[in-house]
Amino acid sequence: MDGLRELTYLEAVREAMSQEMRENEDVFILGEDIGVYGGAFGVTRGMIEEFGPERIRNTPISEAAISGTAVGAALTGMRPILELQFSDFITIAMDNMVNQAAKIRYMYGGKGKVPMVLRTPAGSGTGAAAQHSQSLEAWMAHVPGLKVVQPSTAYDAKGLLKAAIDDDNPVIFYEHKLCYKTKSDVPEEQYSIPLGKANIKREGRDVTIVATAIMVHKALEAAEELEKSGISVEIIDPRTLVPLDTETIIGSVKKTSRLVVVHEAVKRGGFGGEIASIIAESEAFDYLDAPIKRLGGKAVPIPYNPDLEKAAVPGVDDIVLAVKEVLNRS
Amino acid sequence: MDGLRELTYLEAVREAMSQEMRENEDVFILGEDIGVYGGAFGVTRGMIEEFGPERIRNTPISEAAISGTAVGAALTGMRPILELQFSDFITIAMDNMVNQAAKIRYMYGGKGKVPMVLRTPAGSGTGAAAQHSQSLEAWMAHVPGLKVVQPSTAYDAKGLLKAAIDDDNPVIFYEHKLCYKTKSDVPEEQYSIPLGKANIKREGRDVTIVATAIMVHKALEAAEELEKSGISVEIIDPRTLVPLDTETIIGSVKKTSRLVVVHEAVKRGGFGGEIASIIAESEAFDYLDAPIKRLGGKAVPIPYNPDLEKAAVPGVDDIVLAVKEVLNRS
Amino acid sequence: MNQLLNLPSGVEGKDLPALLKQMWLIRYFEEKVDEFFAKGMIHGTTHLAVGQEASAVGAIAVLEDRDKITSTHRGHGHCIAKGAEVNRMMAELFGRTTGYCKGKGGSMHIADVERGNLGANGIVGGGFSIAAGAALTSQLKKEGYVVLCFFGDGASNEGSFHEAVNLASIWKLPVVFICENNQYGMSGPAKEMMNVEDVAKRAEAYGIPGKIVDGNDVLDVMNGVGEAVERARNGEGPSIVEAKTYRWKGHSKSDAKKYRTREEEQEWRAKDPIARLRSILIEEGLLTEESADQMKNEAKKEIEDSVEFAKNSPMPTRDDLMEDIYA
Amino acid sequence: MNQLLNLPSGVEGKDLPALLKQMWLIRYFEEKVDEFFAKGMIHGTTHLAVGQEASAVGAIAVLEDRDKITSTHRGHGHCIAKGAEVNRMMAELFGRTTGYCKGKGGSMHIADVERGNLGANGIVGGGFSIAAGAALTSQLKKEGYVVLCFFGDGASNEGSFHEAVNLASIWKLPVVFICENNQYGMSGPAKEMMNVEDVAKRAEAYGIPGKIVDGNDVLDVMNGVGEAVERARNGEGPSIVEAKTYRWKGHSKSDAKKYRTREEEQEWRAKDPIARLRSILIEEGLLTEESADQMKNEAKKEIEDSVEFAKNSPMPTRDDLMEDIYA
Ligand SMILES: Cc1ncc(C[n+]2csc(CCOP(=O)(O)OP(=O)(O)O)c2C)c(N)n1
Ligand SMILES: Cc1ncc(C[n+]2csc(CCOP(=O)(O)OP(=O)(O)O)c2C)c(N)n1
Ligand SMILES: [Mg+2]
Ligand SMILES: [Mg+2]
Repeated sequence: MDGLRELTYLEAVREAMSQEMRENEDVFILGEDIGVYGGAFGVTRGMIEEFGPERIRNTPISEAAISGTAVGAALTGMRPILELQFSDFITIAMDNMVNQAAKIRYMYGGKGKVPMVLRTPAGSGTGAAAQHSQSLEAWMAHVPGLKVVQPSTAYDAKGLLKAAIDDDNPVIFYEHKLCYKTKSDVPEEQYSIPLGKANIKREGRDVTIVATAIMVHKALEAAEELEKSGISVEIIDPRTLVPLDTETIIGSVKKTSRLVVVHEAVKRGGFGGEIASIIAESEAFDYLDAPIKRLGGKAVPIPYNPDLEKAAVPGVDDIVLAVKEVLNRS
Repeated sequence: MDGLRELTYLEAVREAMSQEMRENEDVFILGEDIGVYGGAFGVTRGMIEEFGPERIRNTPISEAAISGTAVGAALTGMRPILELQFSDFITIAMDNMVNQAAKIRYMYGGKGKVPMVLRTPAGSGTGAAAQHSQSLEAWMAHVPGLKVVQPSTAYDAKGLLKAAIDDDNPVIFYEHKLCYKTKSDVPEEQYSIPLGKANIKREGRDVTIVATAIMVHKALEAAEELEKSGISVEIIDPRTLVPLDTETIIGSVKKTSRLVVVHEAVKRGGFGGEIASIIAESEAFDYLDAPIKRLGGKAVPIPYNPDLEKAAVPGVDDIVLAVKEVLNRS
Repeated sequence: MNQLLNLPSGVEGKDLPALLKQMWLIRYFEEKVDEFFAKGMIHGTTHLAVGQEASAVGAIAVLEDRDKITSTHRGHGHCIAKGAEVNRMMAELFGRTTGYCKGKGGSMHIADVERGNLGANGIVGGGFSIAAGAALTSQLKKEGYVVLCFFGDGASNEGSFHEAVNLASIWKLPVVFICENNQYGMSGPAKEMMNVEDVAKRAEAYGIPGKIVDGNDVLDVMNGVGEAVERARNGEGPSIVEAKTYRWKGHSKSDAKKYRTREEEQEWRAKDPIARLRSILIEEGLLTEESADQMKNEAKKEIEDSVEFAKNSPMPTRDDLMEDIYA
Repeated sequence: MNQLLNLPSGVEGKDLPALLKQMWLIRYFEEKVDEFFAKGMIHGTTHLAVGQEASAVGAIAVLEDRDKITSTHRGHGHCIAKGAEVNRMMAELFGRTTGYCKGKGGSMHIADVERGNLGANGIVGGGFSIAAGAALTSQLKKEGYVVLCFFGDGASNEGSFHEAVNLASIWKLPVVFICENNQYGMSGPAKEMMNVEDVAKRAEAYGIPGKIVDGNDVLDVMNGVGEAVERARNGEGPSIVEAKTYRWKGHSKSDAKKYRTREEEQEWRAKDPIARLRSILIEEGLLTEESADQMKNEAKKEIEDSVEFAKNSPMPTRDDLMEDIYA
């Protein structure tokens, strides 16, 4: 592809929105402080200058209303993008996403559609403590009618966001705060990465790691480290939890015979359980040479102290250790 | 125990509350229409007559306020029981349960406590359709700081509710609507079933079924059926998802070498994934003679039509089939 | 024609007898549903609007076809008033494929998107911001339509009310929030659940007009809602209109109605909105006793036919279960 | 003593110089935190109340010790005014075990439950119903305390405001909702985010008093909040008191403040609440220039000492991670 430049993940998200908005009058953004302030993380910075306050709509601090407004606008022909300042605040937008957006089409017997994207920064690592650091994507993945996207790189973010905006269904699009500054080569032109297509971030033979969001980066680091001990790690980033590309994951496990699943979200009840169980139920079960290993956040609210905060979620060391553990079993 | 009578599950819940309220002035109930109306399912019927409107507090239709009020009251010395009319409405009480109740003690460094119980009817089977039939316990089980209880019988309901009220932490107490009319022998006096202690509802040799709420009853039916073919099923009811009695489950799987997990909640992202993964990660893995089988609701909003509604969640037949499947593998 | 001079403004050019017919349709529809529920022929739950026909019919009467509504759990009346086919409504309650939702939604989720009924809602207060969003589309796309958002007195205590009305106000969205204040939530009396007499009063918190109309007088409802709709259409923003009314039946099935008195019920039954409009129309010479009775019988017949239609319609099959989730 | 005649009612018997001291403590605390954030010595995020000292101090000055407060993300001022030790506050920001939350909460979650500060809150609007619940305890247990619930202009657009104030009103809970209207949310101007001039106006929607005070005048705040607290204590129910004020700093770190003008900032800086109280106290003969300066220096010193305390305090260890989750 031509026009390849390095962009940050944050810039890639912004570019995906801007390009789409230039193409399609129906797309607009609403959210708190997304105007001159540029949003809590600066993602929409500069956009109000280009698109004006009608399409970059600053809202009151009313997560219930803005999510419901997005639903209503989507149901009547717009394609809203809703920016929720922190993914933790989904608690307030929950009814509109779960009981309305996700179900409307089905409840109406296939009439009406709700093409909207809820974009929101998730995850810990910024010292923002328990109410601003959660990874709650498992909640949304549990809800029929929603799609759930979790890009880990700038390239993926741009392509997945376009696909999400183009999708005729409600999509929850999680942006990990610690990914915002990561960079990758990103084409200038618009492109779309289909929802439901995993990406092999690194090929390997000995063990499969399924990792999401920031954990993809940590897994890549761990793989470098493990390579030094001659361990060859394959890393799969599902990119979307719903739909989930089980085929790619199963294929990889059949090849490597070992699986480590890692996400930042609390392990208990996290989506890692779904992935591990799919493998345990699948044809790949017979190929397993070791128990599946899940890594996830500890069952604790995210603490403020930076050292505790780090300890609450899986680190590179934990991944290295987990891989070694599943290998010792062979 | 003396004073054993048959009570319905609904009566058992009511009795647990009434007895506790007679003992402890700090316990009170708040919720919509819990007064003369007796609550959406009649659970509190007659209670306002005994305890008066100060302790059986009818609230406005304000799930956010009533959950937060319960948090504030609990934090200052009361032991509120909150009745949420349908568990689907947790979407509106979500912020108070997840970002406040669950985290306060930790965020405050171990100061303050939030002894409250949120009781709420869950599940499908009443024709109430997509917004009134969900089983969303997996969400709450994912949240550190909460405890999650799911009784399946009248006996368990009474004892677990006492334990929940006596607990110094926020507890989500799910009552399955279809369990309300089920009956069991229940002692007259107060008793407590510790949170975190699973119950073996039926002993067996060939396969372990871990089932929750109404699925316990369906699993028992399936077991009767399977017995006719000489298959001996062990049924474990975890009774509480958090804390989870992994020991009992692991022990059973080590004995039977086969596991079927069944819940009504949507399979994708449901708590069955957690249970299956715990086994797949545990010492029981080496004892498994077949892949773990999970049964759960289909990834669809609950439909209104009664036949479709039944088809959306596991039935006795599905359980029978699943057991046979895991046995064929041996 | 000069009898019309006795009618309030806001009803000019409207086919008033047709409104009476709608009210009869609603009344008979609800009575039928009530009967079927009692007999166990329909399952699930339902919320009947008997006694509240005037607020639904009057409010929607002033709309243009392109205008939209959001409805509530007590939505059959709104749906009929917005022009839905009773056949397909009844079929929905019977869980048939010919129903508005192919049997997947039931009473609380009937929607008729093509005719601008964005749907009933099982979540109390669930419609407020959906209505605001639909109004936003109208504003952004300059489509000129207005959205009418029905809600109950009880719903006005949900946070969703506050957030959506505020948002609609600052953005001057073309939406009218119409409260059907039937005095109770499920059992909670409005006068105990809020500390102000009128839901309309709450408009002041958002700097928008709040108006009270007699919810049992279809003409008064038309007049009040008409003004608010015009205002909305002119870009002047939202209003709250509160229609004082009463539900004759229990909240849903199995309601012992312990929270209110027989006397109160009788008082309100005496204010039957149908009898009221009927006598006005006869007085104004727009109907005769005979034509009024004939209309009533027609409505009854239509509902009976709808039952036949529903009963003769096919049930969905299990193959339909996983259809219609994603677009 | 007759100078006191120039003071408004509601301040009798209060140690006014002590309030000036508190304001200085807040000012210096915030300035220090600002400096450390800029230098990267404290991580996470913080919201400073510089310029808003009078609303925190004035409102809490009229409370009794047994009374409680709920605070906000911008809570350091409330915390200090409720009598917290600045040492333990600063230690919290440094993430130390001696901090109010043992380093687990940070700026947005400082609580001092023993002194009746039920905690800051990272959720905008998160305190409304918690305050109502604490007031319910007071009512049910007849404890006689009142709860003061701080909130911002922006928070008044959350549904949680509506639901909790309504509930407090119908139950006549002993709670006072005090709005620190500093004109902006994060960047959203109050005048664009709601269609009424005053948050206090919203009280009418709940049938309770709403009052406006000069948020930069500690005495006016005391007067207004004092009346509301008395009312609450007498069982007459909640009020809303709105203190008009301004935050001098950005919303949190890295705020370019593009949403407002330098001129506006200057105007408000000229209304410095500390300078204002200082000159009144001197005028009234309650302080001299010297004693005032000495007080200021003492405050400064206390804050500097708190930094030492914090820096010398131990960090939690990873063993502490899983403690304090369940009671
Ligand atoms: C969020 C939510 N809370 C509670 C309910 C249960 N419920 C259904 S209708 C109703 C009463 C609604 O009262 P109102 O808004 O006055 O409407 P009405 O029933 O009187 O028409 C309640 C409490 C619900 N469906 N949704
Ligand atoms: C529910 C929620 N929404 C959004 C935010 C992000 N946020 C933090 S402070 C703030 C502005 C709050 O404004 P206001 O209530 O006026 O208080 P102020 O900051 O002006 O003191 C916002 C939007 C949040 N913390 N919680
Ligand atoms: Mg009502
Ligand atoms: Mg503000």
